[in-house]
Amino acid sequence: MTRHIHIVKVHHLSLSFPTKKNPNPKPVLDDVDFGIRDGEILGLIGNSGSGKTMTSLAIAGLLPENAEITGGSIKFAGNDLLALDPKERRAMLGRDIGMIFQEPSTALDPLMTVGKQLEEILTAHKDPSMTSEMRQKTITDMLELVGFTNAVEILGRYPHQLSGGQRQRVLIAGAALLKPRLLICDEPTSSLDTVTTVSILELLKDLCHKLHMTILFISHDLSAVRGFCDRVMVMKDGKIVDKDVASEILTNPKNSYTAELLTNARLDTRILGLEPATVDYSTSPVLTAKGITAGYGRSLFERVKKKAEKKDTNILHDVSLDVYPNEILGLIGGSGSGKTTLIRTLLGLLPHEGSVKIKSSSIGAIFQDPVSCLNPSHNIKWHMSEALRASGKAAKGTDTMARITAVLEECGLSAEFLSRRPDELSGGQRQRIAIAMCLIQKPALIIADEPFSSLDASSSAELLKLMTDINREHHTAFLLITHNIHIVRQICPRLIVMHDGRICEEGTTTDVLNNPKSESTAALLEAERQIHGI
Amino acid sequence: MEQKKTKNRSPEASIFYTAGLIFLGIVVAAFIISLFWTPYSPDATDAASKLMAPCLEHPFGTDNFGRDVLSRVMSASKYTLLISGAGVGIALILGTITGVLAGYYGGIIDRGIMLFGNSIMCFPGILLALVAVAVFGPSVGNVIWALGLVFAPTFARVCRVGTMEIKELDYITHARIMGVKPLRIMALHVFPNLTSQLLPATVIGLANMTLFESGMSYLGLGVQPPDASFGKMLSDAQAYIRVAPWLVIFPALMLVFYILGLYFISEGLRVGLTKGGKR
Amino acid sequence: MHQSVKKSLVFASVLALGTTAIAGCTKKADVNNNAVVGITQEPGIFDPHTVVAAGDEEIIFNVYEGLMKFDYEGNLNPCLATDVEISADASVYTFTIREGVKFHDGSDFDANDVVYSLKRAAGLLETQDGTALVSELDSITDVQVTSDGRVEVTLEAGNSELLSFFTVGIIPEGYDNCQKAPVGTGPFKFESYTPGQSVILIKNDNYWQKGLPYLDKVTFKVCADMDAGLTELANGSIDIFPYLSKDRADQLDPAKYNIESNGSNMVQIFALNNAVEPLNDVRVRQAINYAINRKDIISVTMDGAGVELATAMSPAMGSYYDTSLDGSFDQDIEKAKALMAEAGYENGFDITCTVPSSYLIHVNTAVELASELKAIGINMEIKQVDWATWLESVYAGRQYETTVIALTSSYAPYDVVGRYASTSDGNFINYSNPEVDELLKKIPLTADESERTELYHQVLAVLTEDACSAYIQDPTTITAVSTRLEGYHVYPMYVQDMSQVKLVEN
Amino acid sequence: MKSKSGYIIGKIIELILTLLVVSLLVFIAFSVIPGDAARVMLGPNASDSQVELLRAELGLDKPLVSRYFSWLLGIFTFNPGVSYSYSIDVSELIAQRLPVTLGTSAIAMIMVIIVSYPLAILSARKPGRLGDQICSVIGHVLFAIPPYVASLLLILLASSVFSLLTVGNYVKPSDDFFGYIGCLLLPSFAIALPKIAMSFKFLRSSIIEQQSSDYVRTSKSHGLSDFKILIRHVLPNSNVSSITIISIIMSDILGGSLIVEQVFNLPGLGRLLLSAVQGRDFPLLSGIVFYIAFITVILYFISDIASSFADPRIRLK
Repeated sequence: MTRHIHIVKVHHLSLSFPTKKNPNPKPVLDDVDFGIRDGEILGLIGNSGSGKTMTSLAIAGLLPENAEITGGSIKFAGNDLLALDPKERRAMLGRDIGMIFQEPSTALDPLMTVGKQLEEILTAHKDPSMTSEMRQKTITDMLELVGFTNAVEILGRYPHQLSGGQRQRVLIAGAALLKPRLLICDEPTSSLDTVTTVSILELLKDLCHKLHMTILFISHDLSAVRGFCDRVMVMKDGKIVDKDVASEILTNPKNSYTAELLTNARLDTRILGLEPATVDYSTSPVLTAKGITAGYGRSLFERVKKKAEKKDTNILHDVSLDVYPNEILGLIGGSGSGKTTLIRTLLGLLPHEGSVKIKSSSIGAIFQDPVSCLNPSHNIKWHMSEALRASGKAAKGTDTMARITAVLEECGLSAEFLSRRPDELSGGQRQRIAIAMCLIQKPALIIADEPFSSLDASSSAELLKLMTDINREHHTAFLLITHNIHIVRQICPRLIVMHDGRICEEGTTTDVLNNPKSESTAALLEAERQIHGI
Repeated sequence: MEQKKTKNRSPEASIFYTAGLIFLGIVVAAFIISLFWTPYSPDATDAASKLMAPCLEHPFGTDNFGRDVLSRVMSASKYTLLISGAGVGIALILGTITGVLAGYYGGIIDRGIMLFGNSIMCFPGILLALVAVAVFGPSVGNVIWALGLVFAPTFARVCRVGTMEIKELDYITHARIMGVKPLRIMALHVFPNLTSQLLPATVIGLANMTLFESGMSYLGLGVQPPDASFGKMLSDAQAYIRVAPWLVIFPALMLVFYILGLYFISEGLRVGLTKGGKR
Repeated sequence: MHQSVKKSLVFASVLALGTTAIAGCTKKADVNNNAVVGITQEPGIFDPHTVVAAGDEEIIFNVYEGLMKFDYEGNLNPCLATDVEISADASVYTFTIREGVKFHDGSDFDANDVVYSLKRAAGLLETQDGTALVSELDSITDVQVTSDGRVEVTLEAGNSELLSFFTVGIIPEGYDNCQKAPVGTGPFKFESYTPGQSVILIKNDNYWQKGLPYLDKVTFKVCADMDAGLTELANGSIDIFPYLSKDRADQLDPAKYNIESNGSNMVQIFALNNAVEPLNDVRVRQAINYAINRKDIISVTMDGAGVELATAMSPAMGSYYDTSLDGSFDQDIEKAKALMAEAGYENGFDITCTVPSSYLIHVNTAVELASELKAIGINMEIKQVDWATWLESVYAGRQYETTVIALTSSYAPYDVVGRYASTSDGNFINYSNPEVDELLKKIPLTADESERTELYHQVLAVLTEDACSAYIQDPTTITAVSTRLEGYHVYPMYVQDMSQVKLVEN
Repeated sequence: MKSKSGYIIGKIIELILTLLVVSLLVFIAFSVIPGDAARVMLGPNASDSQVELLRAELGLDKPLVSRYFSWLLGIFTFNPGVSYSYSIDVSELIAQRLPVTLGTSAIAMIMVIIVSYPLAILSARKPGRLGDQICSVIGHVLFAIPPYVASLLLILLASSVFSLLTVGNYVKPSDDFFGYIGCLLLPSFAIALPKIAMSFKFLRSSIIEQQSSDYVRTSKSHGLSDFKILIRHVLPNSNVSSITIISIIMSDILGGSLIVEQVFNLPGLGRLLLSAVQGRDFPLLSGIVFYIAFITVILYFISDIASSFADPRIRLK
């Protein structure tokens, strides 16, 4: 018997979703042909709808019922998977092929403890010789292997008592429990923050070696597989358009589509000619916050209850900061560091201890999600006049309209947008409307909370340019919350880093980025570097 | 995945709409025609021709007073539409105002309003409406008020949950930051976005209210004779169920058509609006 | 033709249903010597002196007996008295007491029990405040045992019409727990009462009329309404059900049920409040009388089973009724319109009819009336109220325009017409005519029977002439009686006499 | 970890508050009833002094607040007073009628569960297939038939076609238990029909939703059989969401039974309620209304507690 070089061999696989009306639709997978080598980590990259998930589901045998394989074959360790009956197919799952998915928060049954759910895997592939104690042992061993130091305790926990990273580890433990030869990972890190992502990727790599597993790693983000995958394939419209060794593809893409994916992942290459205004730190700040301590659940009832339980409900602890006129102040921090709470406190939306002083009366804000930033029931004209009306600076009739059109034009939007509704606009356009609504109120400070995170590269670049233009021309200060170090480096003269509800570092951007003084800053920067290749 | 779902769903929604509109159309048409013309006067008794089986002169037969059942069914649709419409209107106004207030302010206001609403909902609806009408006397106006009050908490719930969700959205945060007054936020920023939840609830409310109204009329606490209503016609017909089943069948059919029509439309709305919401 | 086919089909289904009932889940003691009577009114009061509702009276008729007792032909016979002597001015009644009667509790019945009972009914006991429990007996001033063991009842003034009220139940001396544990001398003993469900009576083995009663047990079972009763009849779960309408009775299987009917001595009245506009105008009242078609009303509400009335008394009252008044108000729309025009209402008017919702027959009558009155331009709105409200606001408060109700009476003519005296509590139509007042005063003082009859005729003539209200019908009482029973008689009053009922021997 | 008992105590406080508001609503509603109870009891011929005497005896002359508290005390000690029209303890009257209403409701509830669950599971296995669509259409139609209309149709059907069950012939459970169940079957079925449709519709969509959830996909990738996934994951999860619906259905069934009793001539609470309304029988009326609400509040409370046992997310925050 020869040793198979390819543990999985996909031969000219085609797949489509025929319906009664359309028996011959456009194929979802079109002549897909590749092999996964034993022991390698193979990256499968593509935008949503490119067919990468269908490929993985075809290998696992979990295709939706209305999918029809129109041609080709899949071999696993020499066996033709498509020829097996459903029962044998199912027996292979978990035992020979493991899978983990994107959303760890919903991938575990909320009603069952972690231990029970893991035990189910062992009982499903029953091994009569196994006693209950042996099963417990196998599970705790595996939990320890995926990095839990308190494995026994974890067994009795319910999914909602775990963090996102912990849940993903539990899922990995489940998928790896029977030591399958192939582990399919479908975007396992896309909903995790960078620090957690790095640790999960390290874990997978580690398991791959320890358990001699082969990994098929699916992602939409080409740069995310940097330093993780041995080989990378790129899919587009159900076809494999490019495949090569990882280092080659990431540094020197030959295929034009691959190159496009790569540039989109790296916003920095497009940022040119951004000129933020110069800042005079001797003037008095537009915003001064002193000793802010705040948290949720501040109702009397809850406070009494929490006090009885001696729990600290505060998310922010003694945070102080100044924002100076003309300044674009950067704010970074891992998830859960208290950034969002800080913003909500500064905007006066949360009760808090400590003082917030704002020089000018109005303060504007734009948020992360361009979908919910505009009211879907009203058109743009209503939004703009409502903003104007609320600022108390509303004038009459044509004057109002003139101002609205002027502001819109300044934000790169023509007057024809006035009658449009939010759902007729793109994400970038909506964020610009949001800025326009701030601008019409002439605020001294605009707080921008991750405004780029759900925009594509070109829209982000345009929005960034608009922000610096406003900063320069209207002398509007910005407090910019972002995780993108490139952007921070280019437009923020000063930077604040938060961790665990405290400001752990503050200084000029170059100082902070080049010589991080605190450990958490260093860890954050290191993770960013690994994922985004700074 | 989502894309495919919506494609499969829209014909489903339109089937619901069509079926709903046909059923509802029958009742509404009967109502509109009855405003101008009925074959006979719905209240005119005729001792000589009582309990006639359906025939050419009386397509739906006659009742124990010799009244034409077709005419009575037509004029009964008037009360069904009037009571359910007005009752839902009252419930909608009360429920929306309290629900939005509770959802927006939360805290003690929310707890108070919801405690009151939940307490009302602890009575099986029909019981409360029955007692209210029994206390204040049976009349169309009292039925409308009673049902309006009984149904208000349902709408309050829908509005409260909707408001609590919408309140967390960025555009409301925006409005608060811009300094828009709370009442204006609730009326102009929050309320318009509740329509997608309120619309199916309203249609279902119409159907449920009709169920209640006809039940109360059945017990003699709703529309008063000689005026015709489906429930009263059915309760009168019960005595003749063996000799004159047509007295049961035609009002029952019309009643079921109306409710079924509303259910189908609400189903269509639900399917259609979730599709729209996902866009 | 069509109808009859339909009906025979229905009979088949009723029969089938009844059979299953017996074979299926009911435990029917067919072999037992008992009977189940359906009643539609919730019984509540078992004290013979405080009883008000006819629905209670029909049950306790079997438990209590008075000095006098009606039979099913309306004759007033001595019962616990063997004889009565009335003084010439009708102010002293002297009763001879029957010997050898025992109460249900085993004690002997004697004159002292009569004195106690009558005093209690008239409110003369020392523990009472003087208000008569039975208001008709208010005029009694003293009750005594005479030296020869008879009982002498003294009235404040002569009243030759009082004899029929001595039917009031006699209870043991000193006994005051009739509500919870009724004790009388009647053919049946009170066994139990389950509210909303049933009253059970069992045979009085020591009944003074030897051989009676025949049945061991009688159950009065509460049915929600006439239709519920009909269903129970169809199921075979009740044996006797009074107060059916004819069309319902026709639905029953003649092989299983005999239909007994009799005039009920009730007067169904379309009462017009004489004190409100425009009903205070005699021409308007007459117009209303001419506008309505009594035959159609009887056809719709009773399926033809009723006697048309044009005056305040039912023909069942025999000679007191004046036959010459028959047909006084036969329908005449032209005449009615002319009278309306004369009264200044050629365009008609709006009016409200307040009816008690618990009586289907009255509600249905109102519906038919509203339809008929449209012909002379009267637009009548029907307002249904519950019985309690009706009693309070219509009967006692007299706050209404029109109503439909049936006036029951014990078998006494004075009871029928007495309410039309302008000062009478029962004059809820606010009728007032000095001539009638004068006549009514005269009647009790008149000892001569034919003279009294003539006075009654005069009263009725005036009432009809004044069209004080519109009288509609004496509805026929239709009772279904299982063919396994015999000896049941329909009384012209609201009572169920079970003492004569027995199983058919076969 | 927040304790489970803490959650339950919170719910009990809520329960008591709700009951207090409910009792207040009931009391206020009946205090504004037009019509004088004393006059109704004594009939139209009573004198004013008699009425006054009775008013004093019934405590109707005391101020509203003290009447409320004495009533509240009575009602919570299951001693809400004596019925005006029956002169019997209200609690006794209600206890007599309860077997009908509760029996009908319980049988209806059992019918709902044993019919709707299997149908929903079968339907949801292959959504969109013919069987599923037929079930859904029938469900929609049943949903639209008011219980009392269903009763009428059932009476028509039962009496003329099947000749199976007797109608309107109540048998006490103490006399003949099977007879008792038998005579409640048809009314229960009439009440259950639309609720079966409601429960079916809800369960079906809930099961379909759970089947497409992420953890089912995870379980599939672990190699679990469809049956095992259904039993261990899908059903428990759809149960969590259906507990609330079930409690709403229970309350509806209770209300529906009040009307259907009338159609079938059953001596249940519904009929007692109507006669109490007509007799202006304040202690009886308020007793019935309060205790029905009381049962519903308890049902909701049980459903809350049941949810917290079924769903660790509720009890362990």
